[in-house]
Amino acid sequence: MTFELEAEVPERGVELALRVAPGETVALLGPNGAGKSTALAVAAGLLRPDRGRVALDARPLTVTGGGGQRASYVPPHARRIALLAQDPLLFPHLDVRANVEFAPRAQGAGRAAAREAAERWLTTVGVADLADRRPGELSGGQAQRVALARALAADPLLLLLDEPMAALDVAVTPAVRQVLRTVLAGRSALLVTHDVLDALLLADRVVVLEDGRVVEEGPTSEVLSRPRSAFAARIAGLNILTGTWRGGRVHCEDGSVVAGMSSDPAPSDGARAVAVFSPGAVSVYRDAPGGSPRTVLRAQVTEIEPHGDRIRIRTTRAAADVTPQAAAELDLAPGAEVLLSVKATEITVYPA
Amino acid sequence: MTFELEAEVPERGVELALRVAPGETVALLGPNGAGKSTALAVAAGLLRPDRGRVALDARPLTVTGGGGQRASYVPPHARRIALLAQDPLLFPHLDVRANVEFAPRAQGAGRAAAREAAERWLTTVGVADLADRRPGELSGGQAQRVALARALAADPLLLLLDEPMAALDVAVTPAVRQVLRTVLAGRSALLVTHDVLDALLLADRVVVLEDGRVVEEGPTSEVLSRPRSAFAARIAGLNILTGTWRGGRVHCEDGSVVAGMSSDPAPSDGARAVAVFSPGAVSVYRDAPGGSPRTVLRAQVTEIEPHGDRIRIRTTRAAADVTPQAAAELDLAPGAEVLLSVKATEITVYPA
Amino acid sequence: DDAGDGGERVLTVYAAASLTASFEELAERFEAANDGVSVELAFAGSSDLVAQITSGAPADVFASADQSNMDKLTAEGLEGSAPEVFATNTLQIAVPPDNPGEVSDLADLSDEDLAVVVCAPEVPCGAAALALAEAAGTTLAPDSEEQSVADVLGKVRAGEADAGLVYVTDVIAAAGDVLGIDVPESDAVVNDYPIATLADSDQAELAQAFVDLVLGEQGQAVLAEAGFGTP
Amino acid sequence: MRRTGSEGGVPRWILLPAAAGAAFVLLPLLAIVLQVDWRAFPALVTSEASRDALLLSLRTSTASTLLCVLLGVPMAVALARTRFPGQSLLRALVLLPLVLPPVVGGIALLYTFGRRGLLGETLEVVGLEVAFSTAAVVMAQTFVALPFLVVSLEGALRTAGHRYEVVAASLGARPTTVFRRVTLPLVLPGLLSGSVLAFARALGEFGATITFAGSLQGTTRTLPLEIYLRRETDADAAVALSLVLVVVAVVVIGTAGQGRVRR
Amino acid sequence: MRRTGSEGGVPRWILLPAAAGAAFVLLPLLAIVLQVDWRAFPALVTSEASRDALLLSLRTSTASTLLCVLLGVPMAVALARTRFPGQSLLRALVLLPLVLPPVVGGIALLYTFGRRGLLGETLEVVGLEVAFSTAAVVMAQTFVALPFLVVSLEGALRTAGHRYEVVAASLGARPTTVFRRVTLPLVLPGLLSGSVLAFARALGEFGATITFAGSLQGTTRTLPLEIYLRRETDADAAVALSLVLVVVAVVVIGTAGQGRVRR
Ligand SMILES: Nc1ncnc2c1ncn2[C@@H]1O[C@H](COP(=O)(O)OP(=O)(O)OP(=O)(O)O)[C@@H](O)[C@H]1O
Ligand SMILES: Nc1ncnc2c1ncn2[C@@H]1O[C@H](COP(=O)(O)OP(=O)(O)OP(=O)(O)O)[C@@H](O)[C@H]1O
Ligand SMILES: [Mg+2]
Ligand SMILES: [Mg+2]
Repeated sequence: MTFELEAEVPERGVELALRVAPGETVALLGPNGAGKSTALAVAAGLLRPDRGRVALDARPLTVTGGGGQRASYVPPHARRIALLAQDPLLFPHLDVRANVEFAPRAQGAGRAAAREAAERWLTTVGVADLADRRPGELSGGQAQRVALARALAADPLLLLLDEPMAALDVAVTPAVRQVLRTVLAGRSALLVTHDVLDALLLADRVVVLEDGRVVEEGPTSEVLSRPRSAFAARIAGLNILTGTWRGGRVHCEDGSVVAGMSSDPAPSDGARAVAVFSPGAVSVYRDAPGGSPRTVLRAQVTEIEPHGDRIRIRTTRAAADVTPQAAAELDLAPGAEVLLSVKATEITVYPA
Repeated sequence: MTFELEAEVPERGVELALRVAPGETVALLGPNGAGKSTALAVAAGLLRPDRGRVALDARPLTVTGGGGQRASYVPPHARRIALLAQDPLLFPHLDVRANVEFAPRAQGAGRAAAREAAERWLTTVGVADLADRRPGELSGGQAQRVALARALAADPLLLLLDEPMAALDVAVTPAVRQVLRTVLAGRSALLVTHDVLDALLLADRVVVLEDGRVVEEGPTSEVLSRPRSAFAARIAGLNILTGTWRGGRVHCEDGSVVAGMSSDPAPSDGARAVAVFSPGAVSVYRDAPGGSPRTVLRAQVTEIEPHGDRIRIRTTRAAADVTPQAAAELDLAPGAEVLLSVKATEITVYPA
Repeated sequence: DDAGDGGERVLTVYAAASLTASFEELAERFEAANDGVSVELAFAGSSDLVAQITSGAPADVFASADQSNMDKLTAEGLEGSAPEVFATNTLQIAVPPDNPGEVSDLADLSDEDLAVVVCAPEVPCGAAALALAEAAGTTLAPDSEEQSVADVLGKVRAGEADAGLVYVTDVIAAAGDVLGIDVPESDAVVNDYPIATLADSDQAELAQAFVDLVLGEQGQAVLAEAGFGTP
Repeated sequence: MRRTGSEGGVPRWILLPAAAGAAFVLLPLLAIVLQVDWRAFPALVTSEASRDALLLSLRTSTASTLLCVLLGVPMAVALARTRFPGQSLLRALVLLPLVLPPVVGGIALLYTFGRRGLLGETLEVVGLEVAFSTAAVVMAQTFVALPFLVVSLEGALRTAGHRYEVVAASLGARPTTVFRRVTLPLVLPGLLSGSVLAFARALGEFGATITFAGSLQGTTRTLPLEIYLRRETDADAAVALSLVLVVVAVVVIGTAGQGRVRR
Repeated sequence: MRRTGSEGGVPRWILLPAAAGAAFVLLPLLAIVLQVDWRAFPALVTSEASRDALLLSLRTSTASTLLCVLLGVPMAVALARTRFPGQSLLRALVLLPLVLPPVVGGIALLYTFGRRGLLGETLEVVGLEVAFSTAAVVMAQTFVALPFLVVSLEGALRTAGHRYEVVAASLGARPTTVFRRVTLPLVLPGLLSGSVLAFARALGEFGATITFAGSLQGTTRTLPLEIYLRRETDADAAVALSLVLVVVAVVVIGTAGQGRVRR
């Protein structure tokens, strides 16, 4: 069951292609407005792209005409693709149980079977006790859980999940994530998330969107450990600098030069390259440091926040994790000018 | 400007009292359905409690009758309390700019001043380029940012924020958090969040709700380092065991006994006590360990997830952080039976 | 009455709807004969008109299609002059031009298989129809008892009904859309049209002049042309 | 626990024109009630003619409301949920019976379904003769009442939007299931008030009925026709009968209103 | 880019009853058009009486639609957004003119505002005599049309809910501001279709007008009265005039429909 999607929606500045292999879960990452929900809407058949093709195995679902192709369009209900949208949109006239029963009933299941499925999914997401409530009487997180149960009960070939856990509390998130892991195991799925943990735990592959384009894709661990795009680096908690590979160094646009360990294969001379390093590898100074030659970046502090037992200093160039003592000694505050230095051995460089 | 709230809403199982000191930001934490949004609705005057009192300084806002009090009710618009609800609810008939201008205009600001304020807040939350869009043409995260800008533009005495950053992407979250820090600095605010970082960075004090009751409150750092409630421990990423303090140990309900360093003041004998320890202090075994006497807990693995450069093992009793190697050697999977051991020196015990 | 501007005097005449064509012509003649006078005509069913006049409608003259409605007015004491009958009307059988029911006399109207429409007994033309049937010694078998003559005529005109009982004037006004069949007994049932000035009129003289026109030679000629009989 | 947005949400001054409007409607009703001759009332209302007329009115209005629902719901859905060229012209045309003087509507029906009408012969061949029958009353009432249902339901459909329908489709529900389980329940208030409007319009219908169906006691003479007829001889009787109509209407509208509030 | 939920969302079979309903309304209209004597048409339609009637109809219908909006919007808001004892009774009563045969409505108005009516003397003292004036036409039309606006607007208000109004209040907007900037714009489609209904009902109003206002050319004889009158003598003329009414209505409804779609 291979899912393929190619779509251009100029109105939303979206132009992308995706592929989900049989049984694979693909995480869609990207900043707000990158086009993630748009991609799901096209997949579900709720939005017709200006140009594009959506297919599940050999079965074409959306084909816009032109280029010798016959235009075709399978309506949403016949796609066997279920969508959990960003907005729960529970049917206001049905109680919680009937909401979850909706998909099985619509697909022809008997009353008892549908009820049994609803019971099961509601228990799974931890809201079985709310089965008799109206959607208007649920809290935000409860509504999201019911919506999740409703989508899961549809038992589709392809499952589309748009931020399924955004409103869940910390106490239930791990359990729901575990549930999703089981559910997604045997199933093809596209998962939109802003949480790196979801990507790590649930996705086999990630696709990073920016401004409606795919800027990076690959196996989850690879993308998150060796990000090529700024957003992937950000979500992986890594620093990334891009530039031109010349004379064994990365020359950034702003003139700074970064020395690092080039990966295998090394970038070719004059080609675009990215330098990736973790915030833990960055030292922060108020005055230029002496000692062994290092990469030194001039930057301005933008945010300071706790990060486990350390302090994360975000700057205009890169983030640095320092001990609370160091932070106190440096007397850092947003706006402060700092120098960031990174040992070359801590920086990996690879082709962009 | 002290804000006080006491409310009983039996229909939702809520009965709580809150206080926000002048200029203070209080974080409301708690599981889904705990009553956080309900508390905000009562504060904003959108919900009348069955019994209760809401007051801003000496000015009563909601007073239900009885007990010698004269019933009174100040309508929402006259409270100078702005609410950013969980659902963005942007006015669909107004464009983004007009949505943000709404509050200033409603409060009598001139056209130019309102436009200027809208421009400013939209820039602050990073969506100035969307000013001419209709709400229907925004992505989920964009809509939430606009709703935040709209609430901030109301310039209230008390600001109520219900999960203001749930749908934001990782790239913009730190910046918005920074903005909120500035905005909340001089202002009283109640902030509902599921993110411990928000509580740590933005709140002076946290109040933890469970099942409609306040189960814990206090200065942020204190609650998060010495949680007494399961939820606070969970959100702080700490393990917590509750039991009875007897003979210098905590006796849990299930029969296990926890030895730890008692805090000052120590719990009195026979009183309820909590034992708190970090996941990093927990060792995991498949067979009973030998060596110095330790607290040993029998548990079942429920979830396994990466946590920085370690692996977090969640079990039925406590979470443990182990190295990837250790996890591989132990061959852990959900459902596995394990023994958790914690050195007494790593456990802090204090009265519940 | 202030309906007219520029010093024009306005005479308001309330007349039964069946008088529309005749009175419009008479009004024109009256205006031509009386400089600076304009005649406002209000047409409706006689009972509507009486109800309005009783409720204070600003009328100067009232011409009714039957005696009973004029009686309602005099009962209230609203008449200015004594009512006088200015025209009469008799019934005729109206059939579609091709006469599909092959109707030839009143007896045919008791045929259950024919679609026959008459006025309801409550309205004047219905009462007349009933009286006519009695005089002819038959019982009508109507498929519908209509509210007004116009309703009867409409059904015949559309071919929905095979025959209907209407006034002679209506058949003439329908100008070929329906065929009129004389009923010998109709002379026994004559409907009188009375006219009177009204007590509330503030131009009794002008009102009386109009009544005189209707009762006079010119009026009678115009009415006769429309098929009305002379009293 | 009470929500606000009730008293809290409505500007006070709005109650002034609202009261004026209510008074404008209620005073004439009061005036009528004051006018009724209560001694004669029982006899009047229970006369055979009155009872026949009332029963006929109730039967035909119910039938035509049903017809309106059967035809009007699909029409409203088609207008609100599909797009095709000439749609706004079609909408305008379909709403025309709203403005057509009912008598003209009756004439139009005669020209169409009458014996010599457009379809008259066709109908006659099939053995259907609607002239002067109760069926004709129902047709006349449906003709004038249909647009009421269509307009109010189309408005409700547009206000409700189709987000929930989209969700239902993405859960695998076929259009028919979506229609039955989502669209209809969601616009139930609109459907109810539309049906009330249609029923009311059918109940009060006069001009088209008399023109198209005629007026025969027990077959085609509905209550409004009876009232008009009575009025010729006895205005007070007409007023008394009107009061009956009013009471029936209050019951119907009140019941529907209850249903709406319960939701 | 096109959304679906248009063709995709509507069950196919629904188009069948929709088409049947459309045909049921359109065929009679067609029959009427076929019946018009086109040679006589221009003369008929441009006669002084016709022009007077058309202009009077347009003027009075516009005025009464305005009155309906002024009185009806507050009434709908009060019914939909406040709760008070006796509310559903009041709703039922306010909607009564819907079912009252228009002539009875006219009688009721006479009993109220006529010279001998409830308020007649009071009005006379103030120097106002409304019966049988153009003002009476407007009042009669308002009386019958008001409930249409109220019903459809109340439905729209309920469907729209008051979540946005709550948000607006929490942003510091006073009820009046909320009403003007949020409530009204949100229910604009409902208000529009309600106004169209009211205008249409006013335009076609006959019974109440002839009873309460009389039928005086240029002052109270609106187009439906003119049509009715013509029908007595010349049915074809009545049909031709009806066509004029139909065209006016198509233009009005079409324009309002445009406005709704644009939103
Ligand atoms: N109905 C619409 N009409 C026009 N433009 C739209 C519409 N919905 C979204 N957009 C725009 O299209 C772009 C992609 O939106 P989309 O909803 O796919 O983003 P997203 O990646 O899901 O973002 P988020 O993380 O905020 O949910 C955005 O710039 C958005 O403003
Ligand atoms: N309109 C309502 N009517 C009845 N009960 C309600 C209503 N809204 C919420 N509840 C119930 O009241 C309780 C408190 O809900 P509330 O929305 O305050 O929770 P919350 O703490 O905001 O949760 P979340 O984190 O999921 O947003 C929940 O059990 C919820 O189901
Ligand atoms: Mg999205
Ligand atoms: Mg909430």
